[in-house]
Amino acid sequence: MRNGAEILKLGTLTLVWWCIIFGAVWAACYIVGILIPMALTSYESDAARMTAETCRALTPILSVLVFIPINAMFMVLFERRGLAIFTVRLGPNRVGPDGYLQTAADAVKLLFKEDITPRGADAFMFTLAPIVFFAPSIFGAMPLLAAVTNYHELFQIANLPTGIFFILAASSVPVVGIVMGGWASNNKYSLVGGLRSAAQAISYEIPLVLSLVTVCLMAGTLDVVQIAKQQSGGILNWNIFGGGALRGLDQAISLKFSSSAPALQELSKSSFEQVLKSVYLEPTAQALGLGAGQEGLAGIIAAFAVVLLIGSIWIAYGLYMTGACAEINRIPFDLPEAESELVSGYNTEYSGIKFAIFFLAEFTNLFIVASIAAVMFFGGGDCPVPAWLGTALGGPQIASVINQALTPLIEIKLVDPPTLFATIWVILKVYSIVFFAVLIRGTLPRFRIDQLMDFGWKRLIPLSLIVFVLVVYAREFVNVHVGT
Amino acid sequence: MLALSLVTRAKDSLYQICRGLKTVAMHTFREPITQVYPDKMPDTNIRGRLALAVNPETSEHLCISCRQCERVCPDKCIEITAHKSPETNKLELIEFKIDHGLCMFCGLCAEVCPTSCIINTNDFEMSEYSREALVYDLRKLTLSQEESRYYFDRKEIPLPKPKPAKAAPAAAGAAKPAAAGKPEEAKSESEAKVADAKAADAKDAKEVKQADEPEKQTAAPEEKEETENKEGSDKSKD
Amino acid sequence: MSETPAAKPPEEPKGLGLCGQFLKDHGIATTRLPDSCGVETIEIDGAHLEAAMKLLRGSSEIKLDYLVAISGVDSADTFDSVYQLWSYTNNNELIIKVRVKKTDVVEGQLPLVPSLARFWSAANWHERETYDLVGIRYYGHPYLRRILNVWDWDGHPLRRDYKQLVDALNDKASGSMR
Amino acid sequence: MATDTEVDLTPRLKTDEMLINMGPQHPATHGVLRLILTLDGEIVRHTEPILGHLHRAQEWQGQNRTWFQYQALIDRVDYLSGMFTSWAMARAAEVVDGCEVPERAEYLRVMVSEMNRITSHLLWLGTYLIDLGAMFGFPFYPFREREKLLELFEEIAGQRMMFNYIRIGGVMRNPKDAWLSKLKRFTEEFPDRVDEYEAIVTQNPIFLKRTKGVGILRKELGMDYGITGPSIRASGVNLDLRRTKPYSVYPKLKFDVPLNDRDGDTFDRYIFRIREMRESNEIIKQCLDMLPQGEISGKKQIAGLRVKAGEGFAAVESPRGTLGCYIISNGSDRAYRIKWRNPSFCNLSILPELLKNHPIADVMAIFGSIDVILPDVDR
Repeated sequence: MRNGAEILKLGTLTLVWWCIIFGAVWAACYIVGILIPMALTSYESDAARMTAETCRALTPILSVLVFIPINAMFMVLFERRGLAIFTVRLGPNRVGPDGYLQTAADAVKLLFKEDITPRGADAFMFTLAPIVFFAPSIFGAMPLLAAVTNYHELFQIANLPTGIFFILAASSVPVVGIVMGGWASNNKYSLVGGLRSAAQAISYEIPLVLSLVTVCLMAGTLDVVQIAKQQSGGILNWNIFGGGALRGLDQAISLKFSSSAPALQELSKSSFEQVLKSVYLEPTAQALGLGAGQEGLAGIIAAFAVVLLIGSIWIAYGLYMTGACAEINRIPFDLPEAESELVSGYNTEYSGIKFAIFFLAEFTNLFIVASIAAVMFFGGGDCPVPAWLGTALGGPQIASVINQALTPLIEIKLVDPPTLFATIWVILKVYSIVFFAVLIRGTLPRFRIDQLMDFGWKRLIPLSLIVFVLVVYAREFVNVHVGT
Repeated sequence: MLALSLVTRAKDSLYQICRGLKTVAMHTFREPITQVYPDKMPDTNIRGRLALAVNPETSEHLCISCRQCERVCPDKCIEITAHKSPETNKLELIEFKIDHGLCMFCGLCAEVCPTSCIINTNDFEMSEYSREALVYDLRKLTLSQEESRYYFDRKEIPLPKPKPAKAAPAAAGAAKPAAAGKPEEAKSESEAKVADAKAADAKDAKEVKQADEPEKQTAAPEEKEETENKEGSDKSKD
Repeated sequence: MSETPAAKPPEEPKGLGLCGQFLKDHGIATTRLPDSCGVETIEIDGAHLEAAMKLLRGSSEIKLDYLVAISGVDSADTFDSVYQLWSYTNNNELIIKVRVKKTDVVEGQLPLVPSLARFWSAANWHERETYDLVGIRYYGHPYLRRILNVWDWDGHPLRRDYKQLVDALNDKASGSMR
Repeated sequence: MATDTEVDLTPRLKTDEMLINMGPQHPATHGVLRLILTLDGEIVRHTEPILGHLHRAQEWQGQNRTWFQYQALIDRVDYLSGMFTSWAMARAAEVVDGCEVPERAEYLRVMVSEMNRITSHLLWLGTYLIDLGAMFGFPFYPFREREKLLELFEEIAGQRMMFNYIRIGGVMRNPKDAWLSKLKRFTEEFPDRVDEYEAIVTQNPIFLKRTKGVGILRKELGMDYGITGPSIRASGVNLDLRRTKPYSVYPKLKFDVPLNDRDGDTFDRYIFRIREMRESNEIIKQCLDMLPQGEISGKKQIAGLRVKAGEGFAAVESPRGTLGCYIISNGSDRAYRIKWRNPSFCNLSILPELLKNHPIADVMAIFGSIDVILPDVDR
């Protein structure tokens, strides 16, 4: 650990920036969503009630609008520092204390730069393109909000029953912005970049959607809040581990843990088997129409199905990440802005604030993609520690201590512990995924456009279909989330 | 069969990608190689800014106005003004200009200097707001005694022999204490250098002149001076 | 060590060298010049150049199939086009010179030398470069155009009589020592 | 990409070729090269390189500067391998002049040149991966090692790239013992670093896809165009001047010249450069062991340095190929004519052939793989 100091610095930086992001969003939400309505309740007029309602309704939008720019700023810094660590450098460490304000300064610089519209460009389209590119990421964030805040009442406004469908629809709009920008720039490189982006987004949308459909199929719902809820209860319940395929195991182990008294050992052993039997064997036997004597066969099939399910879902996750990387134009799929070929692709001609918006949207998209992965595969705001292990480690005591400490804050509704912990877990998960994306960015070269198409259509799409079919069959034999 | 080969290939590819990712990720635990430049000055050995050294022991100026550096400079960025002192019949340095905007830091001037007067310092921070400011004059070029000692030690240049005492009053140009005359006897090695160069110059002085013509046109009066200088330095050699 | 001292007083070499003999056998007359640092140097008439090159390149024993460089030289009274020939497979070396007398060059025109570019791709850019810098026109070249200087450059910079035009932009600024 | 089986749509659909100007200001042209590409869709049909944006009249300066002054300028011909340009001219001048070079100087020359070959290949490796799109992580690793070598150069020659170290008749300065031991340490750890690069790059499936079978250079074509260096060795032509026309002390050193047995593609050119780096490292090791004591210059380094009258051509094996210098001297202190035979210039001339019928995304993959350095092209 000769690099301990640097890693520590990155950790501190991350913590500080998280506090800044959270503080800002928190303050905005608290003031608009709780403080003002509370203050208004004393006036018993229609206007006051209306205002209070409007404030509440605006809270989710406001939170997203506050969150996205600050978060994007931090993500750029995070990526630069992360890459610096991988490449044995220091990274930006001059502006502000240890470079904390580097990207803030960059943002300010971009805002003050001259906003150039090249001659021959279609000025209207040229201006519209960044907006079209950026706006959908806000739409996409809306339904996720409820899922990642542990369905806090304030953020329920956009709780669509077809949440994931809406998110996917929103996330496929930005490509229109790219094509628009590429075409309006009146530059051959931009045009090629824009067209490439269109081709790429269309191709990689399919494996991306199919892998998410696989998850929805297991969950039996399109509602992201529902999907997040289903996975609560520790790491073994997450979709990435078969979406409840290990639930029986979980229950069985928890039984075993709960009965620590030696007298109950015998009982627990039998109940352990019983639970396993009831969760795995019986549904399988039922589905296959097997009789009482064929439990062994049913057990083998059930075990096989569980393994298959978990394997398939891991592949689906890989497909999702691949498709998502292509969707948001990150290495190794950054062909629309392939620097060595197309100078800078669709944003060659952009400068100043328009470029800043492109930049912002790129990182916001990365965040949204990562948070979709967190919600769909990694249990949303769920604590990864299973309840039985948590109990063994003294989790409830810690929780009560924290609750005790937070009581004054909870009373004035400043803190809602379920929401707080859910968001912390989501952020941790999302940034782990982002960190992995940074690692990929530091390693892989870029595809060529025809190879990219080949890879998308000839490899990923068939694979995602296979995974889909496998999951359809495997979930018949395993007691997944559905019906529990 | 096809499916199997596809699976194997996919597996191999994944393995190789993961190997690359692992190698990159393991770099996390290496010490960063960045040099934090303005906080910690690098210990360089570069041929940096040119400067004129003084004798580290007696602090007299080492330049003997022999114009070797001026002649050898590929960029013609050195300009020396000197005149022959009527009393001592020796060359006295009046002005020494180096345009660092033209200089390419090849170090040839430092190589040919018979008295190790002109040297490349380690300094590379010379940014200025105008090109004119990059033209360094004698005052700006001359190093202090301590700096000279530092560079003489560092570059392992043998110390020059001190000048006989009688030349000191002649050099007492009060405004420019550094602009002293040259030491009477250069070291034997540097003398050989001078002799060599002189011999070479004498042979094809005509040719050199021709090449220098455009530069000399502006400074026509200097032309005469140069021939004088040559005589002077020749005499001093004798 | 291929370093052999230069022939100090350029003594006249006796007889023909390996390549000169080979060319003579195939009916191409050459003149032997003083060796340049131990490498056989021959002069050849421009009219026979192409045939000689084809022979040297194609023959199995000599096989000078590596055209290292073509240089143009503005000599005292001739324009030389100098061909450095090596071999990829053996150690043969040859320098061929095509000399055009300055008195033969029509006033206001460039000296003419036949081009090799049509059957030897390596010659293409070298000839363009020589044309650009020394001003030897290689007739039969598919695309004889300036390569290093801009297309509207005046004169050929490596000629002895070339005068650099005064550049108004980079002329002496008052503060500079240039 | 189905160009051969294209359905004839011409009667109904008008298609046209598109001209694209790649460069001179383009992130991946390694300087200022301008390529006029005629594209049919994304397929390159015709390429015309426009050179000369970096023309600095090096040959003209050679005629108008003294030998001593010009030695300081020629590092700029190929700034990534300044030792080789110096060496080429020094050799040519020595051949013409007939002066002896002390053995210690020869060993030092070999040592610094092989170091320079490593730095040049390392820089190529980094920038090539940038060309292929690995923009952010990998390229820093070769540069890290290059930095170490540059520091050694700085210590021995006084500058990091414009060394002016190899002089006519010898070398400029004697290295200190500390320098030699630092170099020794570097040679010991360098193979591990190359293993690291290979772990990241060589078997990477995306890299393989981008490079295998792309830009195949046929042996005959390469010989027709006079291609040299690793590019032609990767196509199976045994042309390494260190072996075929041995100079300096190379005959005394043990090293392999890797040779391919088929027409090389972009990947082969990559792998040959990697191998060459390992070989260079071995050469440095041997030189460190064999370095004799003695003089370092056989000719006095004075301002009026002269070369005897005569003409001659000498070449060295630079990282990019045969770097030759043709000198005509009339015995004065400056050359009558200096002609540079630059490997980049000759290697670049094959680019239109290599690019033909490749998609535009391969332009940089191929252009990068022949390792051209623009100052060397334009001089």
